Amino acid sequence: MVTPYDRRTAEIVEEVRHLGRTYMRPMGLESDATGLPPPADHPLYLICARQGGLVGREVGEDEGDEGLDWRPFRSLLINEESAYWDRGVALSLPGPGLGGAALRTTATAEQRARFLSVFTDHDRAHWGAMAMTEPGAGSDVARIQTRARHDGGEWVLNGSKMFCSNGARADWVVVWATLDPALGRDGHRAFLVERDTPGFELLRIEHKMGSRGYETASFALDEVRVPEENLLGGEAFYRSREGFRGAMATFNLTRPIHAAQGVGMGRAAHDFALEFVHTDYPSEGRRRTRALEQLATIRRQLQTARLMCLHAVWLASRGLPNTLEASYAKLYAPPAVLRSVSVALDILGEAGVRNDKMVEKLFRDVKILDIGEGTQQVQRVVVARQLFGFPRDP
Amino acid sequence: MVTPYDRRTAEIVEEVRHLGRTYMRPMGLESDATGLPPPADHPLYLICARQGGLVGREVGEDEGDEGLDWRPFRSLLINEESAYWDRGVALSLPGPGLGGAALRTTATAEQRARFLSVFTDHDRAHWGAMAMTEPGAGSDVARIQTRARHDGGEWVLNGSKMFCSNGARADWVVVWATLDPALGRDGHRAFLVERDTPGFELLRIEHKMGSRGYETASFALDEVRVPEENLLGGEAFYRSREGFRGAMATFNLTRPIHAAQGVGMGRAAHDFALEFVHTDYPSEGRRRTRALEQLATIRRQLQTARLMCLHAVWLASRGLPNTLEASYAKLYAPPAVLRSVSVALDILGEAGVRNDKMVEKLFRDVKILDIGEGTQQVQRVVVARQLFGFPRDP
Amino acid sequence: MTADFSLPDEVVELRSALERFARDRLAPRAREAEADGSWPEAVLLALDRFELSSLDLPGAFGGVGIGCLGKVVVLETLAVADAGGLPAADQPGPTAGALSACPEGDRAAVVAEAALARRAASTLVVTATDEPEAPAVVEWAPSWPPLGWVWESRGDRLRLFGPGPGVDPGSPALAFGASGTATAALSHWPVAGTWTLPAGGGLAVRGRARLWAAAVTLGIAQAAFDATVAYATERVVFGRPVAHHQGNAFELAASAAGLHGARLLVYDAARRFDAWDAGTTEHPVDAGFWATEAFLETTETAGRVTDLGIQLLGGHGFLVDHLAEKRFREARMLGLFFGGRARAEDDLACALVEVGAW
Amino acid sequence: MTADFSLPDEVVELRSALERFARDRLAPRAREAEADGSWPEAVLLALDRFELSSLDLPGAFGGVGIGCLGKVVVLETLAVADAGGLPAADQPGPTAGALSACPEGDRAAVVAEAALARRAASTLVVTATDEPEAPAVVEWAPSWPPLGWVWESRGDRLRLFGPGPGVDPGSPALAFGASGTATAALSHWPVAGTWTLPAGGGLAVRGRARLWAAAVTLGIAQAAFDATVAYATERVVFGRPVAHHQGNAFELAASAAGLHGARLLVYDAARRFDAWDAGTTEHPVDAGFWATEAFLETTETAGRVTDLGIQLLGGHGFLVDHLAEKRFREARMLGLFFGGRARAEDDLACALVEVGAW
Repeated sequence: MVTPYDRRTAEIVEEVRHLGRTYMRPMGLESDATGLPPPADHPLYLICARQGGLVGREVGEDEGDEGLDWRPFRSLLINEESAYWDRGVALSLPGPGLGGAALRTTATAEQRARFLSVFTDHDRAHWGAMAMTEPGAGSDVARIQTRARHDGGEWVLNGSKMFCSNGARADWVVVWATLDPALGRDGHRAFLVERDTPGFELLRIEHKMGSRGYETASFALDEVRVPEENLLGGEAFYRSREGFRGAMATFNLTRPIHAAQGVGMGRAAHDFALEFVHTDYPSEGRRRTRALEQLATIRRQLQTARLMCLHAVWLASRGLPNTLEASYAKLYAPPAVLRSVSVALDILGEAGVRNDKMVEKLFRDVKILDIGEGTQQVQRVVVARQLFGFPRDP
Repeated sequence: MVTPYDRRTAEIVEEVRHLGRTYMRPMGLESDATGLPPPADHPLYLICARQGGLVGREVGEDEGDEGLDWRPFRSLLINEESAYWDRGVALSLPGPGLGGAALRTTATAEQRARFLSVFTDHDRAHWGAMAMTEPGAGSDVARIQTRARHDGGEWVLNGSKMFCSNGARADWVVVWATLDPALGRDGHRAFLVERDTPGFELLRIEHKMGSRGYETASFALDEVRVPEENLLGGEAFYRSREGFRGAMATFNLTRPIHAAQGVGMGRAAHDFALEFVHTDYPSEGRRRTRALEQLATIRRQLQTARLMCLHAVWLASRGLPNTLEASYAKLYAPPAVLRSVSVALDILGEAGVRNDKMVEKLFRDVKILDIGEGTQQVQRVVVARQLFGFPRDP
Repeated sequence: MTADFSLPDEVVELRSALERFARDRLAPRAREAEADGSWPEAVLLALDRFELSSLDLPGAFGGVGIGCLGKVVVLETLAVADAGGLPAADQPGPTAGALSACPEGDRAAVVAEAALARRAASTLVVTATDEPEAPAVVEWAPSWPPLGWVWESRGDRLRLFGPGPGVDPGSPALAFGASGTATAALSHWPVAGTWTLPAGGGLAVRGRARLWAAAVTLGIAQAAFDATVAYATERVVFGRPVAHHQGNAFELAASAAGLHGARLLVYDAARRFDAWDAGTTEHPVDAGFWATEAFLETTETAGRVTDLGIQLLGGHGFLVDHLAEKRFREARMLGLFFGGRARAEDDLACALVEVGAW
Repeated sequence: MTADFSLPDEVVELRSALERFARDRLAPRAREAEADGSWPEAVLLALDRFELSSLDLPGAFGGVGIGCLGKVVVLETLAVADAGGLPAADQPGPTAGALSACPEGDRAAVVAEAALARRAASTLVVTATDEPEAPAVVEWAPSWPPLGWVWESRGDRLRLFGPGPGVDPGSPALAFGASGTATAALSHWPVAGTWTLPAGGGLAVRGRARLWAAAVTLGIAQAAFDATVAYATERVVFGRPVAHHQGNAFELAASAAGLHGARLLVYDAARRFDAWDAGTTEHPVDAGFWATEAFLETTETAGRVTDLGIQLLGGHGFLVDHLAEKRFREARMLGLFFGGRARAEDDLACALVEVGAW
């Protein structure tokens, strides 16, 4: 087989595999049973806090690292491998999370330094979070209703947010609000809201079909006052379309990562099903042949998805545009992975209904991938716009 | 097995089977090789002329026949069975064809009597035809551009028509034209144009991928003058929405029939593939098991399509609305049949490429079913309108 | 195959009554029942009054003989509201075919009685003819009533295990929480009888069980479709209702057609069983074959419909606030029952040549 | 699997040159060539100058050694314009893998020469290990150059029939009219040699042939997609371009993604063969396995894309006035080559356990 990665990348994946087997898989099972994410002082979280991430700083999270070419690949592969063990737990790992992505693309250097400083604490795990989606919106992010008004040198936020990952345990949450819904995207602003800010109220942790290893929080914002300097990027940023486009461009990296998490989950289902064939199937016969053919189809679809992810990241690593390819990956992977996991259940047959057989859990975990970071429907629109000028909503 | 039909219906199907095996299959193969439809004086056509149709008048083509309940079923089953032997040849059989359907729903009793009288000639085959589609339109029938203007007690037609089945050998063609494109459907009128009317010029017989057993003609209409009384139904008919709706309602019978032709073709592919398994496959082994499983899937999809057709006709036979069910059948059947024929090719493997193995021809014949009488896309729109108020083109 | 698609009046009446019952009594408590691990006693008593369990049993077993078609319609109607407790509550349910196939002389009163009186559950395990002997384990069974009898179907051999020494608590299952969950090691169960059925009789036994699963799946998928349409015509994104974006409308339309087709196939198979029971046909392979086809078609279609049910709800579809995720799980789980899709496909491949003309 | 998706400069240059050639010289005569039963001699001479046939052959056979990836890109590029004559013109083409696998001592000069000089065509027939001996018939072969050699691959056994006593005129085939059509009864052919390849060597031979078919299919599907988009953005129905109805746009977008994925899989398999040829990997199963996967993925995707290519043209798509119907036939026919999809799936099932890690 062609050696796909440099030695250090392979080591990193191996390290994730170790942590995944030791911690993440059991944590995920526990969360699935209790419906609660692991406690904030879980040993794995402390390991992450101590070494600055699941596999340490050398992955290249900080800018200026050497080995630039491998950083996006490493990020992709870490995501794939940790989702193999438990995607929910992987999403729950300490760090700035999606809020960090917003800081990187939107905030000033000063803001970044200030808000990320909390993650230098090596004794306790910390989280950041992002709140974009609202009960009434979803894919249609242009329609957010949470209002921001300027009042006495402060910003005042009112509204509600849903689907905020790790929101309840986060030190701060990046909240998107609008100056005026009539302005559309031009009216959008991102604010950093610190925990315990008065009026910023946790409504509840959602009960989900799967992916229970991380908190999905809902918030109400009732006259939440944040200082002027918590408007990310400052007002000038939003006047430049350039800046906003940069913010949107993060999707071109997060979409393949999201898709790669699916590949990891699909691989896990494949491996369980193959193991089941080895242990529980007769050593020959029609049922075995059929199962092996089905596994070959699973492999094909997962491999296709994986190449799409790697290719999108490869383009980005060369500074080439990858909007189309990122959407291809996000369009193709989640449904292909769901099909694969579903077929893995068929291979288990009646044993597949039992949650001690793991594929059952993967089936419940995986469906959300086709929704987060833009549904396949949204991706199709993106592709159609890029390829043949499909009009903005006609 | 549940006896599905009355005795006479079973006899009729048996008669079609005999004619299909004796005449239609060989005629279809000949046409496929030469690219030309069978000659207008083919013995089978003379049989049809003599007995007033493939299986005689008692099928219930004339109104007032006894056994009302079975007539639509018989029509459906005759279509399925004759398409089993060759759909192209079945479409080429003498008679008023789609033009007859237009006469039934649109014309006055006097017009019907006058224009159908030609089919009482038992010595020679005659055809009627309908011309709706235009080079620039297709599914979008509202956009027809052929103009009709009233001039000195006559109608004058100008424009062009495509995809007119049996058009070149027809005694007359029902031509749809518009008084003014700006009027949309309200401007549409149907005219009966007799062959050899000056200015009514055959442009060509199209060369098609398959279904070559019948002519697909293109016409130009250049100052074609037709007498006043050839406006089907008279002007009063078009002023009543009721009348026009009646005309549209024919689709609720022709759509299931179209779908049933697909079922017949799919059955033929299934039977060839099964026969091939019997004659050419080893008597056991993985390949045989796989082929039998594939055949079971083909059966399932064809049977589902068939039940949809029968159900739509059953509703109509009771006078119940069936727009939705007719569209279900037309939406589901053609793609399912194409998949089935394609899988039948897989079962033949390399032998499938050869046209002496028949499935090759069926594969080329069948694709048109998803286009005629409204594509699956058009059917989806019909269903969406009926079920949840999908708006007329937004 | 029939050209008469009407339902008998008695079935239409029963359906109407059950629709009301299901809407008012079953649907509102679906989540509660899932958490409780059972349907409330009052619901079970009401279902007894509807004679749920005996609808499709021959008179010899105390059945009321409304037949397979009626039973299928009833299961579908209940599943629209809540399918969660059906595997437990409907006894002998899926094994009615095994009970009927069991030769008369061997019909131990205890079997019939236990199966009918809701004192013991029964289930059916399926093995293919080229597999080794019966599986050692019942992977999943409802936990109420306690599992008393296990039928095993393999080719045309029918075997009955029981009365069982009890079950083990099962691990939580993908769905049907309201039926509880249990597992059983068959090695400790006595064999009550072994019979060789007439050719095709085995497929009929399996087909009848699969038809049970298909009918329940159909109701779940219909409920998912209706809820999706209701949500998607109400909720506006990008300036119009979700359902009025053509890309979504096309998927919904295809789902509607697929559901319609699956229903026709399920009803058709049920009519074949009824014709067979009535003695008007004598080809058992036929009913079992088409019931197995109906199982495959329905579970496949339901997978697509319930998936779309989550997809068009977006993130909300992933939350237990809606029933979309419950239906998605249930539809998937039913496709794993009675040997799953693999053994269904295997049965079809083996029987294909024997099935009658089109 | 590689994390470097770039194409070597020489491949990019070759592709550019071939794009011009294919557009100007091949595409305009596609229908003419189909009717004639061959590509014009001038086209064949030009392809010789491009060294089409020897691109992926080792030097020992007079190959220029640009490798499998380069060959795949070249086939794809030509097929965009017209694939019709490729099965005939590209000799030894799909059997390059068999030629390379044939042990050195046994490489009869005549085989190599005949295969390379366009004086005789060769083809590959595939049988599964649980089937009886070699098929008696080559169901289809191009009729020019005359079929001289037939390789048979079965598990890890490789056998060569030839030189052949001539072929029979074949019945017209589903597609590839420009390659002519012929059939041959193998029973009259001498066996030139039989070899047992190292474990996995047989799958590599078959995979290389399937990769040839996948590359051609890819070009056809890409051409179909491009033509569909061009037509569907131009033509207006119901008030807007066909492609701007969201239902159609969604299908086109999914097709684009599917094509992209298929291409990545094809190129990846080609890179595996090149790495194997270069001696940087020593696991032959791997390249053959993924080439077979690429064949299945590509033919499946192309079926969908070329079908849509007709569908969005409506009735026009069914006429020979457009190339849509030709591409639809070609894509389908390629999936029947080299044992078809069934034997490809069989190979994968047999090899699955031996393939390396993800």
